[in-house]
Amino acid sequence: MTNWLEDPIRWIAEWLYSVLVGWGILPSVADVILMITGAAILSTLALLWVLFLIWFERKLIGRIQDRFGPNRVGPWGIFQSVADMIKIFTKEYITPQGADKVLYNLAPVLAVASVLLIWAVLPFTRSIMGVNLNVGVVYIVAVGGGGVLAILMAGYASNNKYAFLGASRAVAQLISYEVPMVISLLVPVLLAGSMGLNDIVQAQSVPYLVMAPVAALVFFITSMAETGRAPFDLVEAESELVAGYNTEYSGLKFGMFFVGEFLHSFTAALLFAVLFLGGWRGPFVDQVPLLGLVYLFIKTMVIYFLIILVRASVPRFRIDQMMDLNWKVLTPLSILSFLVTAVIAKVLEGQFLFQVLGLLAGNVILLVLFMEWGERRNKRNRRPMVSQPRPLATPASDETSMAQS
Amino acid sequence: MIPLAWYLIFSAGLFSIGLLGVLVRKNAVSILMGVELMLNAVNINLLAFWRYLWAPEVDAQVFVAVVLIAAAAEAVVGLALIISAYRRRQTVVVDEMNLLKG
Amino acid sequence: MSAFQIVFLLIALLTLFSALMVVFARKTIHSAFWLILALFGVAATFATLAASFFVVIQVAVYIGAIAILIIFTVMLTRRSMEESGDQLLPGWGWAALVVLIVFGGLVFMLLQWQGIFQPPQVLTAGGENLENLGMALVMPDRYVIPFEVASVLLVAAMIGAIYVAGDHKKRS
Amino acid sequence: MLTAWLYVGIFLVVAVLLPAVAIALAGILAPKKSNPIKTSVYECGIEVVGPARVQIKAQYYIYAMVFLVFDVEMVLLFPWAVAFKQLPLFAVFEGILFLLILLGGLFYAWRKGALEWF
Repeated sequence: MTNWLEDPIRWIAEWLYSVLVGWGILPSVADVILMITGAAILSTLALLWVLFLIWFERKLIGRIQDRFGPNRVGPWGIFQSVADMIKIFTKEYITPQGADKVLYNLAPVLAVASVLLIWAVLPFTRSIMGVNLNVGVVYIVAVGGGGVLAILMAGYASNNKYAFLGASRAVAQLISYEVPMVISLLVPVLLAGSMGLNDIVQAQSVPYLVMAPVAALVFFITSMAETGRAPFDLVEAESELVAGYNTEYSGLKFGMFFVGEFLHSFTAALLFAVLFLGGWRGPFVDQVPLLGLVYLFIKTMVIYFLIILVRASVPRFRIDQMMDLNWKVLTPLSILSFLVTAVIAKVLEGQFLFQVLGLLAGNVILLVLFMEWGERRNKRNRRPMVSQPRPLATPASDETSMAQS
Repeated sequence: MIPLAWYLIFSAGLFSIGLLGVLVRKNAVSILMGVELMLNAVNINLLAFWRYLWAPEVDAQVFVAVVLIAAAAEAVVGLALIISAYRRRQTVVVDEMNLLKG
Repeated sequence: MSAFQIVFLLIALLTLFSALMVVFARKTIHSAFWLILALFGVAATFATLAASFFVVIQVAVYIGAIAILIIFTVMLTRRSMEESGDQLLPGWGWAALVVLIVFGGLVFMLLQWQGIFQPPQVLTAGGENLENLGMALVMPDRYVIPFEVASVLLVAAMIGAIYVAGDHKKRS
Repeated sequence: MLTAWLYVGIFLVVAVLLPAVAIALAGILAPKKSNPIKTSVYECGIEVVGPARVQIKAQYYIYAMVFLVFDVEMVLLFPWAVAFKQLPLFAVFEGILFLLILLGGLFYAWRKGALEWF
């Protein structure tokens, strides 16, 4: 029996298990019941957490733009999203004519489910987590495919040109940014020697942000693009595509896409904290495992704050610029950073301090060289920013033109 | 435990359905889907034999990986050819696609 | 019959049903979506075989990439998106008969074999051994040649496809 | 391993059911007053012209294809990365060679202009 002060959740689980077995339920069935309970509680909490996230983001964006943000419902408007949720529950569903009913209704469900599924493998403390899959990192990549599929379904099924084009564009964006993301995910796996997320956290005696800053940077940018947040929210470029793939959705079906997007960006921050900032690691975490939850939360909120800051301060890309950023900057950069990391980590294997310093130095040199190269390339290809001032019409030329006409 | 026979019959069924798809569909893209189903049946077979006969060794898994790469290459080239043919002939129906006649 | 067997049967039935729907769906794009379900069923089958790495690979590569590619192709070839009539070649009944005979023959041959009722090998606690797989892929005495050749094959396929599918008129 | 996948399977069912139930619940609460104008396809208030499922351009296919090639190769590098600590130096270079082939493919696509949006 674990001590309830050390690890209350494990303690509750063990207590429930003993109660269930005491009722004469088979141990295997009791296991399944516990799993269902755990999964239901975790996903409900994740969905409810979105209410806070929406309020937090609106308030923050409001402050950055010199507005109040929500401030009517409750103190600091904190219950605004609860009110919104109640409202959206009573909104009518409008299904457009010619819609593909099954796919149309499946899409929002899949959009939320694909994000929620990531939570099944996240380690919250040393022992509180769904499951430490030995293929956790690829699992995250695989689950991301579900989101792509949801967008494609929504776009196809809506029977609307804007939705269709928006979905195609969104899918092109998402799959393109998956390439550098997968490559940058390889780096922590390589350094930790395991794909289990908890193993990766456990291996980070030095956060991988220090050992692989370039991979961390690439992962940060790409996960922002994967969630479709502004600078990368071309999908919902209002001036071009109304609202992208969810144009024809209304009521809670639209709400689900919205929830999925917010939850996804929070989950991206969580993943960043787990993979590059050492997850639940921190001082005294060995004595009090529950402290890990606090550390993870603080790290995640810092990253989430950064994501919102980027959203508030960077203007939207044009689609060709966005694709260029991905294929011509991030992909080569991530491949090179991976090569550098692999070689340095292998050559300096055994001497931990030198390995860390070498990796840091190698990454910084790579970044500097890459920026220098990009600068040169840009200078070569740059079009003049301002067109040359046209000569003013002179009386002489006026005369000739009049003479000609 | 599940008998090995179940996996093998399941994969034989999947293979047959894939073959049916290849034989009866008009659309070239659908034919490719049938081929993908057949390749998946092969993978099920390989992994079932791995699990029941070779488990700790990884050789069978390498074969699965190679099948996966072959499937990916096949999809890439096949679909590119379909798109190219569609651009010239405005059709994806295999019967109408007699490219060799010029 | 144990619960595990029931789960397997459910997965197998779902997969076979969606595979049939791939063949008989009226619209090509619908068969593409059914194909995704079938591929997912295959991934679940891999999970029952305790081959974790191939579960995630199946979902990431087949569903996340190949299926998307197929759907894009359907969207690109507009006629296959609009067609909703009979998608089967005339005389498909004969083909179905042939396939049934093939299936029957396969099952008959399988049941002749004695090894089919073997119990599975015992896996170590961690399940499959990813480290060994990684070693096998790059060690010269193992499978490094197939692995590198496969990489060259994929890149060659990509180059060929860019050449074939690219829009040449616009660029020149 | 099977237990882990059982949990993932259960999580999948729960994660699908939760939003589905919420949507169904809202469907019961919400009013249902449909009319042809309301359900007509949204096109900024203009009459709809032509089918909605227009033909997309080939560039989308090129991106998806390059992505597929990269995805397959990167995913197969993961076992290599897991085994990294046990690998001798030349085996590390085998993996790097694998990546360099890929990088060569990327540069070919770049030179060919396959990665240009327009």
